[in-house]
Amino acid sequence: MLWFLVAVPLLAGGLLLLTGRRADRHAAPVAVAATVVTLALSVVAAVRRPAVSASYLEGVSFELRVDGLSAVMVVTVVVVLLAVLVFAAGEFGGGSGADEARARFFGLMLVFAGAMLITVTATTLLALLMAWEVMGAASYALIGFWWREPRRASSGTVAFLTTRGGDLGLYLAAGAALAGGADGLGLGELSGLPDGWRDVVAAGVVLAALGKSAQLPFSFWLSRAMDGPSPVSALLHSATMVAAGGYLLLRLEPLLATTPWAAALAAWAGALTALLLGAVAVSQRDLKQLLAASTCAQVGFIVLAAGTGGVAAGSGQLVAHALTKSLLFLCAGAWLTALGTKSLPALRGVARRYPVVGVTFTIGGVALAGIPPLSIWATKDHVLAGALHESTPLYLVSLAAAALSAAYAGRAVALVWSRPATTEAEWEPEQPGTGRVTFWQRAALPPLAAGAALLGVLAVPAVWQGLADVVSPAAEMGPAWWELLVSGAVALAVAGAAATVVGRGGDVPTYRWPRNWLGLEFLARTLVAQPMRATAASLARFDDQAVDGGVRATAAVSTAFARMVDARIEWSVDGFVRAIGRGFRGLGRLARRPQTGQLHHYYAQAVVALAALAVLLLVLG
Amino acid sequence: MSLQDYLLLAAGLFSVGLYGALSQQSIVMIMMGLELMVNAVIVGAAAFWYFTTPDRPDGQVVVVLAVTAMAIEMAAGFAVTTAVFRARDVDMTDMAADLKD
Amino acid sequence: MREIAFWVCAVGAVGAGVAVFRVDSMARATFALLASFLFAGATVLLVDLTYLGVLVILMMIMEMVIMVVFMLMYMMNPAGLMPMTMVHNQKGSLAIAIGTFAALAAGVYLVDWPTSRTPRPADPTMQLGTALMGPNMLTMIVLGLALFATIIATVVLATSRGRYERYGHRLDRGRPDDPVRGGLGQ
Amino acid sequence: MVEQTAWWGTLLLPVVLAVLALAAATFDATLAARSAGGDLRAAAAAPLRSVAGLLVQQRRRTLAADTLLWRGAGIVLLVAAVMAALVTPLGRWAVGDLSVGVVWFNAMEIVAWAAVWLAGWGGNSAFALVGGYRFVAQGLAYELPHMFVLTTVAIGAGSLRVADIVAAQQDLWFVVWMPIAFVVYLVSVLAMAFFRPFDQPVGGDIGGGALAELSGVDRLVFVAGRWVLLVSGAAMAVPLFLGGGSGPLLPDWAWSLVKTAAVLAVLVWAGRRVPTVRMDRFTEVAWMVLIPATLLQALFVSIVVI
Repeated sequence: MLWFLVAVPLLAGGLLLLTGRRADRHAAPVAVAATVVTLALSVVAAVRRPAVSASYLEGVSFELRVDGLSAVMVVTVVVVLLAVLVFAAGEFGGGSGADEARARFFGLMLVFAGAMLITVTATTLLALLMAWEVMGAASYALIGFWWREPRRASSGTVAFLTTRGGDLGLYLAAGAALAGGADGLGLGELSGLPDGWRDVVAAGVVLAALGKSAQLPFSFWLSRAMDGPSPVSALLHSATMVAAGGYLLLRLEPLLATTPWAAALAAWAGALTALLLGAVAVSQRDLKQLLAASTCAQVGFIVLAAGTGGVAAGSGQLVAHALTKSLLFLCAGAWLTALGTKSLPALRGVARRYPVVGVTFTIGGVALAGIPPLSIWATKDHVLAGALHESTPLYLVSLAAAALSAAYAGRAVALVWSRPATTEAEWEPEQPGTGRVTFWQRAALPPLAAGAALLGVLAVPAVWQGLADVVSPAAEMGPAWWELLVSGAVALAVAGAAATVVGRGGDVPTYRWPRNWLGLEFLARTLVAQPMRATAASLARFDDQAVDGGVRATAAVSTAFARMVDARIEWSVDGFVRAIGRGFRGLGRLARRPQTGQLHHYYAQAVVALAALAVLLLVLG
Repeated sequence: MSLQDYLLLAAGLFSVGLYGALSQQSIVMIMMGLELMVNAVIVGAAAFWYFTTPDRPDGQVVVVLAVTAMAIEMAAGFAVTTAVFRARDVDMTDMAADLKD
Repeated sequence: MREIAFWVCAVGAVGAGVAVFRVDSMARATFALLASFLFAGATVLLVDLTYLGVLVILMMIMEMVIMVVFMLMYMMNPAGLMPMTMVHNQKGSLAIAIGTFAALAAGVYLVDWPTSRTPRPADPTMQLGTALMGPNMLTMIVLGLALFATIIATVVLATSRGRYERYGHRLDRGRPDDPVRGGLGQ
Repeated sequence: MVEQTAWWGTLLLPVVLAVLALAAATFDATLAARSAGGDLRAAAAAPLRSVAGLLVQQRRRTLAADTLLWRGAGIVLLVAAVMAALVTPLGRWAVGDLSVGVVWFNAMEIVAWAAVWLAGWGGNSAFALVGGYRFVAQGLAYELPHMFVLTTVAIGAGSLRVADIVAAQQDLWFVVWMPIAFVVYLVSVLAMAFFRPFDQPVGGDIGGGALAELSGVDRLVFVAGRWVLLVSGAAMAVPLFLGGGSGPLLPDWAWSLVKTAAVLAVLVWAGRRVPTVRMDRFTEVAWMVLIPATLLQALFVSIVVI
């Protein structure tokens, strides 16, 4: 059954990709139908908890299993996928979407989601690696979906290369696990490795997770990833891709627990990402960029939770964030298609024109801000409680990050409701807008909004305990009542302040450094890419001159030697060969003589030969 | 009437057939010679069955085999003859020496 | 009684076999061959193989009647109205044939042939049938397949009119264009 | 149940066959006379008169005839026709109850192929040779269905021995559950004896076909052979399909004779009623209709037997 769960999206996606443009007309219904089937399967899987395995190499097997954590993840992934695909069907179903390569789009989305499903159910590093790779490749293709525009194609490349850089960590971890003797490369075995190997594995895993989750210092790829279609952003940056890094850390929490420095590294990386990228988000002038930065920040909380041992807290945050963020991205995408812009100043007052989108966006924004009683307020406080239990500085940084998230969320919500301060003539649409939001685009939003809002029940301790029991056997520190109050109050206050500033027609002050995503991409280019290129160039020079010279010299010597052999030795050899040839030609002439073409000659020969054979048999016998 | 007698008969038939197959020019006549040889096989197989292994069916099966081989030989031979004749109007093996060299 | 019958058949078979290559008329040659087969079939009958003997007789008559048709089609002097020989390498053939016969005959009398004391089956036909439908089923299957392949191959080889001639170059003719129409109106 | 007759049976058999053949020929002539509106009494005597006439007629000679084969043809045909009846039981007596009686019967019929062709060939006459070829072509058409019919009967009885086949019909005649086989058998008997409507080999359109140049005693022997062949075929239908000599009141041999006469009468009558069938047309019918039909019949019988 688990095979079906992962096979349905993979096969349906593969089929759509293989069929190509001929399948465009039916791509959306097929994809949605496949997703519905997958959803049903995932619910069954979440209840029945199946496990499958197929042997791959001696001692290394491809194993999938649905346990508590993956049960939650599987359902979340498929739910978000369904919503996103329904939205995408609405976006591409209109007149403007008719000439898009829909089969390719939906095919890639399904393949991507299938890989994510394998990722969350994998119990061996082998299965994880395979899915991880497919996910990376699919994300590249999705971000660069409009590959005719060079910037979008290069965005795909940037995202791919950056995450690949992090992925190397996973290969490192796999190698170390193999060397350390993890039985069958099982994920559960990693925490029991001997000291040295375990450290390497932990370092690799943390590296891979940070890369995939766009944590510092890899965050910039998420900014470039915004060049993909909005549904892609909604899927990649909520329940999949970036969540995969957080999920990996949550899954390997025992490994982190036995490797304290890695846990601390993850916790601080998460907290700092949440803080700094929160600042980045506040400074953005583009709605999708704002949401992207906020994604980094929110996923930072998940990583922080993993670093502080809060598996339940992290997964709660993951689910809540997945619903919220996919909702927000879809709203942004709806406005982008309708108005042709995602620039925040241009979006002033847009919620009034599109009330359904506006209301759901508001619900998402309020949830994102961490305002009670919505979902992220509840989950984030569990994360914060873990941080406080770990160390006070960590808690303070996290609290500041939470305040910043309230600030950018409040700003965004206030902006879309505020009166348009400027006339429409002042801003240029990035692309021609359709001026309307289709039914299917709208249809995808309310369920997500409901989910984002209703998950606030996790604040009730009993409900929370239910989730915790499902995902993690270990008991965790819950937030004290005052912590809930403090964070709620901070969020309300900051968000209110931001909203007030915006509502008066102004905007929060922004700075260039955070607006450019802390210059991370520039740093990566100068510090990593350029030295790499320089090294490669010098190596190429070395190759040309030293290695190639040697080869060329060898060739010259060989040629000279061959010429000498040709002149002196070959002549005699040739004569010998020719003599053999003459001999065989003579034999051939002899052999041809019986071949007269006369049937009776053949018969006579056959009789004589048979008689000779008979005589031979008699003599021998 | 003994095994030797039968085998002598078979040898005679075989030799006559062999002479025909070797000496005749016409494809059809050659086939007659071949059939005589197969006929010798039939007689020989029947005799062996009767005189040496009557408890086993193998001798009879060989006879069936030989009869079938004869039928197939004749059908295939005539078909080839027809094809050759139609293609180049000859019926003598001497003139259909494509296998030369 | 059997002894006499055998020797009559044996002499008849070999004599008729020799006659095949001695007579001028193709019809006579064919029927001489048929006579040879009938005599040989009779010797098979003499060793209790009733079914096989009758089968050989039956098949050989059919074969020879068909053969004679081809003989007349392809021989330039079917009726033997003017004596002519169409032989080559006669001396060599004769030498090989006589040599073979000598060798075989020597073998026949020199080899110490085994004899059997086992009782003969009451019904050899039943023995053959059970063998062909049981342990030797493979033989039967192979024979059937070979015959089937022969049917197809010979028709393909011998016919000059394929389905394109019959049904047109696009195979779109409703009824085949045959020189002689069959009984089913096709 | 069926037993071998003593040596005199061998002498009796030709006599019985001859009487039946003569009766059939007389019946045929009577039918012809009636349809032509002629004198019935004269017609009834016609066969005997023509026998006498042929006996005294001088032989016609043709240029470069192959006399050996030509004369041989008639004799072979007559002998084979009588030999075919060797295994046919008359009531409880059969001249030779071979263990492979059905195959023997079949082999003897096949001799007709050679005989008719020889008759056509021997006279060195074009029309006669055409007639011989026609019969070979017709033989290719009727022989396979005929063989399948015989096979079907043998399957039904589980034996090739005619006595066993008769015994197997103790309860139910084969004609009841093998009707297709029976009809095909009768058709093939007509074709085998190149009797109307399958008389193209001796058709009037080629001046009498294989019979064209035959005269005198040779013609008498050949024609007699043809009639005896028809009688043999009809007689064999009785043990194969009609339960042999079984029947109430009358003795076995009488029942056999009655049934044979009835089959013979039906054949002769049917031959008069149906227009001549050209062998090229009959070939297609035989291969496309009769062979599949007999194969299905054989399949049905096999299933029933199993």
